[in-house]
Amino acid sequence: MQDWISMPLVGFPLVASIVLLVFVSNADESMRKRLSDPIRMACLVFSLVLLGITTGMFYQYFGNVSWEGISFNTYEFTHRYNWIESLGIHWTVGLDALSFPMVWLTTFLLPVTIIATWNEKNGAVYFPIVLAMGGALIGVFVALDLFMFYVFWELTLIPMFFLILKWGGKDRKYASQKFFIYTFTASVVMLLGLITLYFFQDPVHPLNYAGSMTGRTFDIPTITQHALMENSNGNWYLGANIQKILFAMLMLGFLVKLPAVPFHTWLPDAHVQAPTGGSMLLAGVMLKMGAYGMFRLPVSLFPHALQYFQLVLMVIGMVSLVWGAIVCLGQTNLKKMVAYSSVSHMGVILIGIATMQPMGWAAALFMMFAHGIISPMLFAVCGAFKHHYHSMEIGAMRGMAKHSPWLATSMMFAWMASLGLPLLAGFVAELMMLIALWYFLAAEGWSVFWMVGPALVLAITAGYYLWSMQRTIFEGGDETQPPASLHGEPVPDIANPEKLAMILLAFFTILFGVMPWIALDMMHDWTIQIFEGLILPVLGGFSGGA
Amino acid sequence: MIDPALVSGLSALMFVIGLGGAFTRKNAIIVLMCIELMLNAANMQFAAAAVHHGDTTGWVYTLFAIAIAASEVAIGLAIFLAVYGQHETISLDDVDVLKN
Amino acid sequence: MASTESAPLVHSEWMQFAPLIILLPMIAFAVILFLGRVFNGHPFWKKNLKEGGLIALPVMGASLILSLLLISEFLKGNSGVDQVFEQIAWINTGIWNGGSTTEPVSFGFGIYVDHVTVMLLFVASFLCLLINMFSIGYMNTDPINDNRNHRFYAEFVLFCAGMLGMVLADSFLWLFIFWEIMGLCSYLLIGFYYERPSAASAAKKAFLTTRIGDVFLMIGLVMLWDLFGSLDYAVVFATENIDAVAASSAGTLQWALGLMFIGAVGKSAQFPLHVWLPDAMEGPTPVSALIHAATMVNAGLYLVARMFPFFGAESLHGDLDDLAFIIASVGGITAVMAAAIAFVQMDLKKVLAYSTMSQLAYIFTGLGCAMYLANTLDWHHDSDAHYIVVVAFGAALFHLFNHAMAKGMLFMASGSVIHEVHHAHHHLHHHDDHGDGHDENHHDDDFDAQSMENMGGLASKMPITATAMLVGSASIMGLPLIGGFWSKEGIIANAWRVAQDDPRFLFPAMCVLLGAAMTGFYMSRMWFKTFAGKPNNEVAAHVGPTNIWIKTPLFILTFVTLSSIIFAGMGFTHWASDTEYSFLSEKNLLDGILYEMEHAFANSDPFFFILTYVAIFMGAVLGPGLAMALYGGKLAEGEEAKPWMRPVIALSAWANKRFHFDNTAIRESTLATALENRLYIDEYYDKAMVNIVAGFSNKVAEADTEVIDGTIKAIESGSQSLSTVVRSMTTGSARDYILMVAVGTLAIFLFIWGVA
Amino acid sequence: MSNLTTVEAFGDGFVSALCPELMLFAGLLLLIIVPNIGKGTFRIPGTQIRLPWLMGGTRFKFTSDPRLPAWIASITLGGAFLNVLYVFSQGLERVVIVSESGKELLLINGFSRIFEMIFFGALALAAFSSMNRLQVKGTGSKVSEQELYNNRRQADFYILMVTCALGMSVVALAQDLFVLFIGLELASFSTYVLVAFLKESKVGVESGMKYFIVGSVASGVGLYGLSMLYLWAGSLQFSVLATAFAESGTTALPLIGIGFVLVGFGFKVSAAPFHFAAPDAYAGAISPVAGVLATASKAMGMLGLVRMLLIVAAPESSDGSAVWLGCLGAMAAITMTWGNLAALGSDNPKRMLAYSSVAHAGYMLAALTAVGAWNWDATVSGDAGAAAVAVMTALLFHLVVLVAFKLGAFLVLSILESEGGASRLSSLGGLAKREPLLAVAMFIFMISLAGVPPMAGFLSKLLVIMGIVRIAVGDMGAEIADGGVYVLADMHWVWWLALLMVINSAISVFYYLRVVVVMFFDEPEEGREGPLPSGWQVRLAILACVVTTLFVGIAGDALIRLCEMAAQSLNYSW
Repeated sequence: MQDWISMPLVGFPLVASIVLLVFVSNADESMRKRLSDPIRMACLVFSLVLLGITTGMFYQYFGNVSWEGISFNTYEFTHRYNWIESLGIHWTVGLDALSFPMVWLTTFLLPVTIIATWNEKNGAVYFPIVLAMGGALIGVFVALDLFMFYVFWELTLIPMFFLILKWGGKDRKYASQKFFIYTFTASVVMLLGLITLYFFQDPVHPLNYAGSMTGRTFDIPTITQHALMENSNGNWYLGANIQKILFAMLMLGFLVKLPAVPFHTWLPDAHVQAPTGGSMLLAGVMLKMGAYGMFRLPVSLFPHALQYFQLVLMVIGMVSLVWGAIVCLGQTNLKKMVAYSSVSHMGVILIGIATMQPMGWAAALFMMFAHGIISPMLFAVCGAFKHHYHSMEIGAMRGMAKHSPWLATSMMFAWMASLGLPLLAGFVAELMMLIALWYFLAAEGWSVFWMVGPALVLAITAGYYLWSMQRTIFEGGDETQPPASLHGEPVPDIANPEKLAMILLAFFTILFGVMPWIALDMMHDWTIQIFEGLILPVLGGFSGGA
Repeated sequence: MIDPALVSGLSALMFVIGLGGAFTRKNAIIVLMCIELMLNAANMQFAAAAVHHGDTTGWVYTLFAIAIAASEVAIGLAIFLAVYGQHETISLDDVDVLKN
Repeated sequence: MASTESAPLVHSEWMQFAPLIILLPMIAFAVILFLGRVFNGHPFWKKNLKEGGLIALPVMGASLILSLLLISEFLKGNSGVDQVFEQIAWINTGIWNGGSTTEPVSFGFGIYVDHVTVMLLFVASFLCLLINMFSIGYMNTDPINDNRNHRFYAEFVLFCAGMLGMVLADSFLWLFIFWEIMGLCSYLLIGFYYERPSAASAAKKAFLTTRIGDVFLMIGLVMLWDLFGSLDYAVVFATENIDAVAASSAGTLQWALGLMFIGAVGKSAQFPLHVWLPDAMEGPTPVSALIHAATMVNAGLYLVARMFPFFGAESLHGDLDDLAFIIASVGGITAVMAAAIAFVQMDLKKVLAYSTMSQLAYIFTGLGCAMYLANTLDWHHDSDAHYIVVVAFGAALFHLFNHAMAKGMLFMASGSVIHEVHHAHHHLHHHDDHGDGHDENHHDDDFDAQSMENMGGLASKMPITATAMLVGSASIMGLPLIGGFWSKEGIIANAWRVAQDDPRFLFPAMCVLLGAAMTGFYMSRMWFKTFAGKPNNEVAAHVGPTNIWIKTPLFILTFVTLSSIIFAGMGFTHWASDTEYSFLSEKNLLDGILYEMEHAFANSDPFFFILTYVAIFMGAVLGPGLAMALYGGKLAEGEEAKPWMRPVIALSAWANKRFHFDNTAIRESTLATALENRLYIDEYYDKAMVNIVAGFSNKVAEADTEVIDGTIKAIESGSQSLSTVVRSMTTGSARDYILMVAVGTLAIFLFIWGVA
Repeated sequence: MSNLTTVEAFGDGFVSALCPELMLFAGLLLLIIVPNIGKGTFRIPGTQIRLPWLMGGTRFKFTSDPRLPAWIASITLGGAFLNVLYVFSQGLERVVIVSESGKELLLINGFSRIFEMIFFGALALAAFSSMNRLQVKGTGSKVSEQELYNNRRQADFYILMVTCALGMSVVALAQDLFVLFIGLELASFSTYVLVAFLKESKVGVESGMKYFIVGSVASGVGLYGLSMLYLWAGSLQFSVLATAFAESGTTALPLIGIGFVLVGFGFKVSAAPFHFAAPDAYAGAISPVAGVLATASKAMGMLGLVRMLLIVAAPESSDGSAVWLGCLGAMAAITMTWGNLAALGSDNPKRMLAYSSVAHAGYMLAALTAVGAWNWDATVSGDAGAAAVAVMTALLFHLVVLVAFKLGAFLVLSILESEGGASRLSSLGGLAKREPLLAVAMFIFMISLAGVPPMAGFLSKLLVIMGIVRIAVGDMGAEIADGGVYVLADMHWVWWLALLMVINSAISVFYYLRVVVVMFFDEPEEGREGPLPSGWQVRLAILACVVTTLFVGIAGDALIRLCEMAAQSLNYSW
């Protein structure tokens, strides 16, 4: 077992980027220009190394871990170092079938992002920041210590903040601050929840890895184990009332990050203003942090509360799903539309979680993964519009397909993938969500009208996507109508790096659409594991399925 | 000899007068005097307490307090002078370049 | 039903190649797209490979051959169901059904062959090949398509893959998946001329309308899964499973099937989701021929036909007749409505589009009736009832077959007409061969090559095309002995048979009967306006014959259509749904033909005897006669039609002279204008879209920014103003500070006073 | 904990025990003498003979060097700081210094020492970075270079700094309330003058006056409170007061006395409603001095509060929680909210920092409140002594790291100030372009103040919240494990202080980020595009702050243990 392999995943990108940044920071303008090429190359190589590591992990080249059959609350590639002993804080990393796909996704999106934004201005600073972003994101997913988890959770804000602030659009000043403050506010409430949870541990029979000063631990596996023990002996871990409160406090942080209506308004602003690379990482991975956190903490620790809040979650999910889609119809800005479509898709995840069915959870996990591949492509396309046409207004141009076949094709592909065309990644998740939802409704005797939301959205999504395509790349007669923002210059097609990025994303979208089992099997296995390891022992004959 | 209780009562009166004066009067000098009044109230209290407890440290405290008061006045006047040099007034209400 | 009894698997070396039928075109898609991107404009690519046309052709040929092999194997083995190769586990997941453990769920892909499959598999692969041929002659000779044909062929083969996949798939899930792929290709091909706003919006309309149907289909599938725990035909059609479901929740099953039927309605352009089909004619003619006449629109029928086992199930006896009625009457409405709209269309392809809708409606009615019979009659034991059911179902499927062949041919023929008229127009008006400067003045004149106003008297100029048109029209009309006659009569007869024991069905029965006459009218109207009489303008006078790529498929299809009686004799009218009356099972060909003959013309049952002749009269005499009277006429002097067309033209001329009357009053009646405006249905839909959907979504978007985000902004600005208030208390006067200190002191004092 | 050794004043062991303070004395003397060494002579009366006596007159090149006093002060303070650190590393012994009459005057233990560390560290940094701070023109000063270069004036500045340090260390060590008060006054007087030091500028003197006059009123009230306590107990020894309080604590007289003393310290920690002078003072004073006010002087006030509330008015009254709990809790809530709200709209970075330090005072008061509640419910509080220690640890930790990033922020401002004013937010504009590293440093300070990981500020805030929550939750966990059922209302209400704190820190992000945005986004003011005035000392100081902030934030365990030790050394009286 090469356990150490999980360490460089976090440390390497962060250290590398900090080194590069310090190195760059006292170079003058001309020097930076000269530096930007080698640094870009270096960042690409680093990220490819990371991708190699995770892919190696998957193909059992490292540590030959089979990603199936990992029982609930056991982790591979685990590491534990003392960090702040007095508080029971350890540097604990580990992977299971829940976090591994996310980690792989991050390491996959890093090089793609770098390639897609190959010609970003001030690259000597930009690419290291992207790398740092990746490191922070990976940290969130591999952290098995509440403190470490929270630290990385907040750490992701800083690079993203600078990406938006320095490389963003016109209102980037407002958007970046809103993004930071909004998500930070939610997560500090979550922090208080975590600390309260921390101190509700039993100090009389202290757990492993407890702090010398506090007698409690931040160690997630230990806490989960303890919670499982407490939960499965009939009564609620920490008692019903406290559990509900803590569940709500944690959920707030995750729902804002997801984001779910009505906590979503930071997203459109952030997305519209963020640079392409920022949007790709933001939509691709950062939103998934919310869903990941839900599975990792509230679901794993407080199944009773999950069941208690099932209806609430279902409602929020439905509202996000429908509201996001309908708002999309009313958008005239390409990127804003795509941003709201993300809100809608995150609703799918929430519904999947709320069904409390292995199938629904697998659907949620696969949606996290699929959307993580598709949405970057969506934003890459939007970025290409911004970059080449200087305009993202739907209807500001016509017949772009004539001059930019590549861009048109990528757009068509991404749009189709996002509206859930079969044999593309998104469809599998949506199908499973529908089935799980219906099964749940039928078994629970809930009203059938819960299906109206998803049904409506299936049509609406197609509606706004086709509408936007018709009014950008199609029509236009024999002489296409390029956007006024081009000022009559010849209409360019996307550059080669962008083409490469598009092809990569498209390839994986098809791959996971045609052969979903590559990723789905491990997710399916994890959902079965958590269900049989946690939900059934704890909730036994609960009415969450039949 | 006088009953210490009376003295401390008087000191309380002085203290209240001093505190009241401190935020009613405009002129910095007079405010400073009010502050002196409060300090002296404390001194009387110390003295009274010293008598009451028959404990000499009380007198020591008084002496120290007087010294403090003296140095305070010195500093205060010096600052007021500087203020006057810059603002041509030492009326607390009119010296308000810094606000909000 | 019999076909679900697990029969011995047919194992042959050919069967394992069955997936290639789908895979080859899929690969061809990638190849053509790639080569097209690379070699675009290269002379070899353009001339010798026809921009991919000649890559697609062999591929389609191969999949036709493979399909034929598969079919022959199937017929030899003669087994009801055949799981050709083991499933690929596609989605693995799990559910918890209240037990002590979770149970795994899996969705797989496999290939499934039964009679319905075989029928449609043949139709699809055969027509794909022919139309591929045709498009080489059609697309590559029109300069507007230069350097973009590779897109056409790529999407074309992808479509074929989708169609064949849908037919071969072994589960409703994969049927849906390929169904969607077809939808995508239809979208892409309708929007082939994406630069034309009309084409772009037509494509969008097609996708959205079918998508609405698909939503219901998807929900129907989900419900079906919930009932059966699987979507594989093998599981779903298993009698014991059906019995289990029938026992517990027959009503739910009917709902599920009903929702799936809505999907079929969307795909097959039935009322009320029919609006997209006429607009779809914006696509190139081969597309209209293949997708919107011959194959994709049959997917809906295929889906409904797939439901037959439920209707036929003994345990569901009498549970699903409402649904059967709905299916039949949707068909009935559409049949009449479409035919009526076809009356007033001037656009050649639009006429054909509406006739497609109307004919598909016939098939729906036929299926509906067959379903009803299967569901209500005790056909598992009573052999007469059995025979009735089988024939009813067979008639519907046979009409599907005939219609596909005939309509494919008609579209290709119309395509060749348009093509030639187009050329003639250009030869006349812009005296340049198709070369530089062609594209510029391609659209700028308002000459409409598709309008029948610009045709007339073409019978002599393009004999093959005219013949094909004639035969095709006759087949659609149900002219005795020709093509569609055999199946159409069956459908009408079955409709009335059902109407006898369930009065509700009088409505569809009347519709189909009336429809027969209307079909007769509008089809012959189309033919006479196009081919008979004098040329309407000098463009029509200068039309020349068409090229070989176009002629060949027309030629082949003409004979297929004419020899429909032979298929009928082979037992196509009832083999398709059952083994007992299988292909050449008990009768040899001649007996079969004779049997069909006497069954058609000398029916023992007086009611059906009369009905037959009424139908024949309406479809073959009344409708065409009216059309002749209005639009018939001799050819211009010196023009000689081929001998087999002369009598028709002569007859029409006579009728025209003898019975001609002025129909302007009718043409200007409000009904006629309503029909010209497609009964205003599209307008209503557009209004709904614009006013309700768009308006609502704008309101919601507003609410999103104003209310939800507004709250956030309000909090922010509120705290700002609060901050100013707070800071204003720092007045800057030291007195106030001292006052505050005093107040604080007092507060503490009072607090302590309270404590002590 | 080593056992307590008693040392007579000026007896043996006195010097070793008070080594840092004596170093300060020495430094003070040097500061007074050395800059005045010159060719001064005096004539023997009645003769013409002039004897050189090296005092006054035209001074030597070396002694007239304007940097000399700064060096002396910095070395003195730094030496004191290092000395304290050394003592800690040696495992300090607790020494109490008594008068002949056996009165406890000064107590040296971990608790007092760690505060001395804070004082000396902050002052040393301030002095060191002021070295090239005073050389250039102060804000809007009308004086000539030469006059500013006159190192007598320099000497005054640093003398005041050292006396300030001396006073503060007395406060740290004092065991007699009056001795503490003397130290407090000594320190305050020095800060009054330091704030008003730039007497050539309107704002300078004005801020000085306001700070002085409000401060004197507060200390007047405090002194009167002292007198009342004396009247009540007959002594101001902490030990005596504590025992007396334990017997008859809840009578009006001592409580009112304590309340009044509270006012005196409340002003020092700038707790609402005694904080009003603070923003003006910070805005008017030169930035290093403002930094000292925000860190050292605040720590001094906090120290006084701790002594007063936890030693004297130890929370052992009948219901288990201290009498002053509600009072302090309310004060904490108001203070933190007030500070954050005020800072939200403030356009002057120095005022903004001032208000933010008010908010931080609120956080610390919240922690103090939690200590007051440590044994609020015997059934669930469990080993709350440890809990109280935890909160004290958090408090100390916060005070220590505050020096790093609060003072650091002020030092960054001081560079801008010496270049041409830092009283507008826009003066930070384009700092990222002008000096990237400085901007990054400021960014680190800002997010550390906001409490964003992985900075020291996050860890300190986390510790405080953890302490409060721990007190509030007590041993409910254990009880629940034994089948107990609890609801949110069963937690002590200080938990809501934690929530308020969390929300406040969310609000605070807004104005800290605004600074960052201005630095990295806006263009510099016109005429300020060029590079900033050089001066390695201040930059070195800032670097030290950055390193501390990051290091403590990432690996704070050692410091936490140090603070824990100090906190435990406090609770001998519990």
